[in-house]
Amino acid sequence: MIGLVHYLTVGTLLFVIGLYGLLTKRNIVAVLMCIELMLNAVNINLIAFSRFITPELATGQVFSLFTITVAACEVTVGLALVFRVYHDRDTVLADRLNWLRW
Amino acid sequence: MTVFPFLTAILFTPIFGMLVLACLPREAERMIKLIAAVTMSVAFGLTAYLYWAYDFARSGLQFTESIPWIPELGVSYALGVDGISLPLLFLTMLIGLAAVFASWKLDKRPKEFFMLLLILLTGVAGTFVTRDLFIFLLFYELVVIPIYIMVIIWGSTKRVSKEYAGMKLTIYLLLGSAFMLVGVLALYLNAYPPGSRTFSMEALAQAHQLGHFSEEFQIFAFLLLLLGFGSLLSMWPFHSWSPDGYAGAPTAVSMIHAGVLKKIGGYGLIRLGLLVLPLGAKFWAPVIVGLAVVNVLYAALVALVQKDLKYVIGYSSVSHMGYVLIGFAALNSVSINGAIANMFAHGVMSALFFAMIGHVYDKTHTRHIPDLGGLAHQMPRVATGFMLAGMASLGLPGLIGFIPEFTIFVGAFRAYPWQAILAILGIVFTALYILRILANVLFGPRRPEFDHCADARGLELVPLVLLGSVLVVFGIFPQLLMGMVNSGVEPMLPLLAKLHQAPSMLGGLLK
Amino acid sequence: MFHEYALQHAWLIPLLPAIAFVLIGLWLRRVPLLSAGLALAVSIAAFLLACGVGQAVIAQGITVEQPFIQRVPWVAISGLSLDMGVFIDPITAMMLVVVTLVSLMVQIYSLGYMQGDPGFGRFYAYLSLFVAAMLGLVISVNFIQLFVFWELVGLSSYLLIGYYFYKISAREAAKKAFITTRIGDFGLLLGILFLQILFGTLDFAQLGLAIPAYVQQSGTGLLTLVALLIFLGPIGKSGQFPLHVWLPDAMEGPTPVSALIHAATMVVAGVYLVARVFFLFDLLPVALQTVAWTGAITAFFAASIALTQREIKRILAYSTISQLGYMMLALGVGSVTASMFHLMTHAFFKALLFLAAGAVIHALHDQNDIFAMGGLRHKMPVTFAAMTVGVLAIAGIPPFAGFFSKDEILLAAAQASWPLYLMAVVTSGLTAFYMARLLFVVFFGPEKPDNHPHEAPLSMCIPLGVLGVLAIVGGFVPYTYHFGDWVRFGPASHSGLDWAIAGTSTALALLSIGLAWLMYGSGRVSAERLAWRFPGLYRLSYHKYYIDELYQWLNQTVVGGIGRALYWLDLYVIDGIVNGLGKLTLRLGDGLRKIQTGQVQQYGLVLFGAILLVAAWLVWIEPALMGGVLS
Amino acid sequence: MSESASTLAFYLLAAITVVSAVGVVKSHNLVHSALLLALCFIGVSGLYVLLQAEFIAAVQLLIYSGAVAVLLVLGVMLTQRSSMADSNPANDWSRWALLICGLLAVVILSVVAATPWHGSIAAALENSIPVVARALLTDYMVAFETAAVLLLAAMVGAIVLAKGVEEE
Repeated sequence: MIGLVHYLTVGTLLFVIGLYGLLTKRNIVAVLMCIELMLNAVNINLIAFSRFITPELATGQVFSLFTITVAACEVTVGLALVFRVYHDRDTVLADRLNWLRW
Repeated sequence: MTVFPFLTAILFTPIFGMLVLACLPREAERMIKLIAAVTMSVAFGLTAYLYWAYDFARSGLQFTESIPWIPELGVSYALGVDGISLPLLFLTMLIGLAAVFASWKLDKRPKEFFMLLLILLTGVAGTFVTRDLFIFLLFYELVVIPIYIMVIIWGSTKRVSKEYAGMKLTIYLLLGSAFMLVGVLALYLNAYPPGSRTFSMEALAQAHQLGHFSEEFQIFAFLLLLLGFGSLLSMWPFHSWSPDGYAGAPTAVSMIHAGVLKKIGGYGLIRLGLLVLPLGAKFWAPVIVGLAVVNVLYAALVALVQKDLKYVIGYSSVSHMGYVLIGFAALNSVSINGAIANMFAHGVMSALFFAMIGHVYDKTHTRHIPDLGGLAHQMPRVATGFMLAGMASLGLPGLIGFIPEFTIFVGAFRAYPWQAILAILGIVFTALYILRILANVLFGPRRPEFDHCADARGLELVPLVLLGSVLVVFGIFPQLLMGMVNSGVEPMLPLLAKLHQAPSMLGGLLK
Repeated sequence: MFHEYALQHAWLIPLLPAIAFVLIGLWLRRVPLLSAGLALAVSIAAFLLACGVGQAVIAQGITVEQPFIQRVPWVAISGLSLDMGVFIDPITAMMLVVVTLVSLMVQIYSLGYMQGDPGFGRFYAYLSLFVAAMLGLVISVNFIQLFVFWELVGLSSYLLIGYYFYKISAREAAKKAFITTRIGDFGLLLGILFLQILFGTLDFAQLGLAIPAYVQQSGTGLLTLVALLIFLGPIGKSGQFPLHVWLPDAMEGPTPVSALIHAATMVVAGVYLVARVFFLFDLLPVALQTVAWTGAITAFFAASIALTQREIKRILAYSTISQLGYMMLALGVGSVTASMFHLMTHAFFKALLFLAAGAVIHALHDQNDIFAMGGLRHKMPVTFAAMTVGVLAIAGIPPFAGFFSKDEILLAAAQASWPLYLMAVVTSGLTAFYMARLLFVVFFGPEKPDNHPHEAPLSMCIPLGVLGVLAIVGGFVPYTYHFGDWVRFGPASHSGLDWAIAGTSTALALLSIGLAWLMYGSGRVSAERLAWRFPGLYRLSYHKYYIDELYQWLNQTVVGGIGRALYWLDLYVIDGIVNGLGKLTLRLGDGLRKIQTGQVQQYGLVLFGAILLVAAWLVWIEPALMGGVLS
Repeated sequence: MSESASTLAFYLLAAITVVSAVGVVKSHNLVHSALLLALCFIGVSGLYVLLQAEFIAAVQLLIYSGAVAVLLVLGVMLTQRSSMADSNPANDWSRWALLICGLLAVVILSVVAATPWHGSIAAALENSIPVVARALLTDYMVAFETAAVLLLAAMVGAIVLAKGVEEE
């Protein structure tokens, strides 16, 4: 029987993979992708909780809707920033964007 | 019966003036200066009235006001003055007024300067009139920021850059206040159980009688306060900010800083150190006396070899603070009377000194003693001011400095004869360096290069007349000051008597 | 009755000149005539009041045992109260008269001497301040009042020595005077503090009662120390060895000032102080011995310097020091009468000498070297006469004033100890010699062709005349009217003249004058050859025993050196620590900022590492700990 | 759907999701990453279906697989000039990141495993859409409207950013 724990496991794995990518990818577009992965992991958790803990309320689904909205905004603005940075600095590699150092 | 809230009025007059200044266009320089002068005159007038109206016979706090502010923490907006704080408040306003006129010729961003000056004065005055420790700290911190800005922008760079001087001054003050803050919090937390905690100074002063402060705690907490107030008072070896700071600061700031700000240290030591933590004071007193003697002699000798006028006066003020410390640490009524009176006396004379140096520097663009000389030819009035301040500084009878010093000596001699003798030796060295600068700056052959330098005239004379007349009047009639101070010290008499007999568990260091 | 009024209002005597000082100093100093007029008017008033007080003392039978005292509280705080007041006994009365008289004379004299000086008004302001302070000192009722006016006297002396403030030498002399006397004041202040602590009062009358009781109870040990400390004050102020160095330099001031302050009045303040508190010294033999020996050594030592000096005012200055030594000697051997008597006569003849010297200097346009003068007796007969009277008086030739007073001192010394007497007698011979040298060199011999001397104006001659008369009769008249019955300590002594002592000193003085005539008047004995014979002694004397150089060295090298060393300490050790702490903070920050790589992902790595640690703590370690505690 | 079928479907979809996610991170070609991301999103939406949240699954397909993935591909195209072969490099601290992520997974999973979940035994709603709709338009009204504003702001912001402000 597939239960809550299974879904949470999938969510965890997805989150951790996304995190790994977030920390290691040099290309900002790839970093954005990894953020999407992590957001999805969260959504899985939300919906799984909604299904198995409070199936009659569907609050988790509402929240995941909001998450998706925010994710959409984030990717839009994020990509716009990437274009901007690319336009100004001629690079999309995160480790080149280090002018905030000492 | 509701009485007119004089202290609040005094406290908020400069703030009000500052707000008015804020609304003026920056081009209206004359108007700005005029408003600053009027503001300070009103504040000074109110203070002078208070000084006059204070009832010596009914000693203790008068003109009190109290409004609860943060009851949960035991903070209230409580004001009141007694014979200790009123002279210092008077001094603040006196020097403030003089400082406004001493800055009359200032042409670099006068609007900001006078606004900051008024804030500074509010802060200083606030520390003296409040009866609540929390408000005390609040006002104290209010002082630090304007000073920093004023030194950095309007200061002058000589041996050290003005930025360095400003930083040193500010960081020292903040460091001192950090120690102080810890001490104050320790007092607050230990004085009363949760729920009845209060920042009220009177209540805190009761706590040791109720046995809420153990002797060890008092010793520890007093050390914290001593570090804080001591560095504010330029106690050796925490004095090195003082000469550099004064040298870098503009005239008005030097006047206020040397004149009154330093005195917050002495005031705090008495108000908090002695009244709240008497056993701590008794424990540390021998150490303070030792350091104070070093203060007196060391600073006087160093002043002897200085080349910059402001450094001489800077070190001289360090030296004079040594007398204040000795008077405090001798812990008897006579010496404490002297210590408080000496704070007042030193405030007036050092402010006058700095005002005169400021004038000389404005005209001649130098403070280097070997470059100066014979100024009595071109500036007889300034020379008179120098003479008055110098003579008061070396304790000439008939000027304000003598009686306070004498009282300190009488008190200190009783408690610490040997240290007192060393300190009295300081009067010889004081005479040496004071006469040296008087001779080298004022007297000697006429120097044609200073012929274009005008003497003080018109409004520039205000600081000289104001401070000079106080120097003389309070010197000839010292009871004007001593009576006031004594009425503030009198309530301490039982405490001092008890302290004298108190069996001290650890016995007092070095004794 | 005027004398009753004067007695009750004796406080007016110092107050009037003080008011004059304020008025002149603040407003009138630009109007020379008005300044001088006010100062003179006030001086006359003060003199009249002082005479009234003197009259009252005689009329009302005020004696040293029963002084007239007024007190008003000045400072009163818990544990300490200080009074101001008036203390009048015959000594005070005598001092009041002498001071007001001499100052009046000097002020009249200054009308001529200072004429045309740009600082005329300022000069009279200072003079008034000085007179006020000196008179305040004289009527002091207690130590604190005495100290207050003592210091104010010092201030006015400082101002007047530095009157020609544009002269480097004047400003340095003024500084030196102030600081040297300050060293003495340090001792005086300590002594006063001791008295305050021991007796709780500084009032002369009360101390006079308390001290004998204390001595009976606790012995003299501590009090001797106190007395010696107090004596430090007079050593400084009255130019006693070794703090005499300021007095010759003080001649940089205008000559009337030298006459008034540094000869006749202020410098005797120290003598007056010891006399005033003689109730203390009298009980302490060691202190008295010290006073006597200090006085004798000073007298001899200063006279030996005066022998070789060339500047007219310096010679007079050293003679002043020497005479002050005499007064101290008299006090030390226990004779207040002799000391005060000599103080009075000395005031007359020394003021006379200085004013005459001033007339000479004035006539020769600030020429100071006596060997550049000569033959002035024809052109300046009045001055010559005055100077001669003065010289004869100071030399102790009867019947001039100095003879009587000096004789009393010699007598008292002879009764006390023979070495002191011997020193005093030798000194009196030396005094006669160098004063005669001065007289002969300046007024006899050939006229110098470069000099165009002229007799002094009337305003300068009147004081010379008045003081000349006083220098003649000032000794004889008081002597016949039993000065010693009034001015004394303890029972009056009617010793009368001791003809052996008087004869010896007179003979010695005449001999010395004769020798001086041989050397400087007729030139039969060459002074140069004598100097050449004893080069060491001559140089020692001419260079004033190198004491100035010693002090210079002490001040410049020792005190200045310590100051410089401490400043070094301040800059590099104390400030070094402060700046070091600042630098340490900067370095630390410099190191720590390297952590800011600008790599966002690295920050993220650290962030999640931290989250991991926190999470691991919460999940595993904390439950384990809690469990451990619970189980 | 039968028990075993749904189990099988779960494992299949979970495998697709996780493997394609690993692919997103590991691929050296950014375009491949983007495509694998789309695949991952599809897997996730399948999981939503299994969780009986059909509406969310549809939204997921539309927004993520449709809009976001395409947008990202567009982003890749616009910013990648040279060859795609090595367009998705990793940086120098992958090993540390791996360690931390691994340990984090262990921590989270252990918590998940150790927590006693008090799951509801109630069946899922037949049709969750009305419930979601009602919640959105009543309880979460403000948040919903705010989300709308956020979207608008993001749109404006994205346009401004991408277009660039004229320097005066």
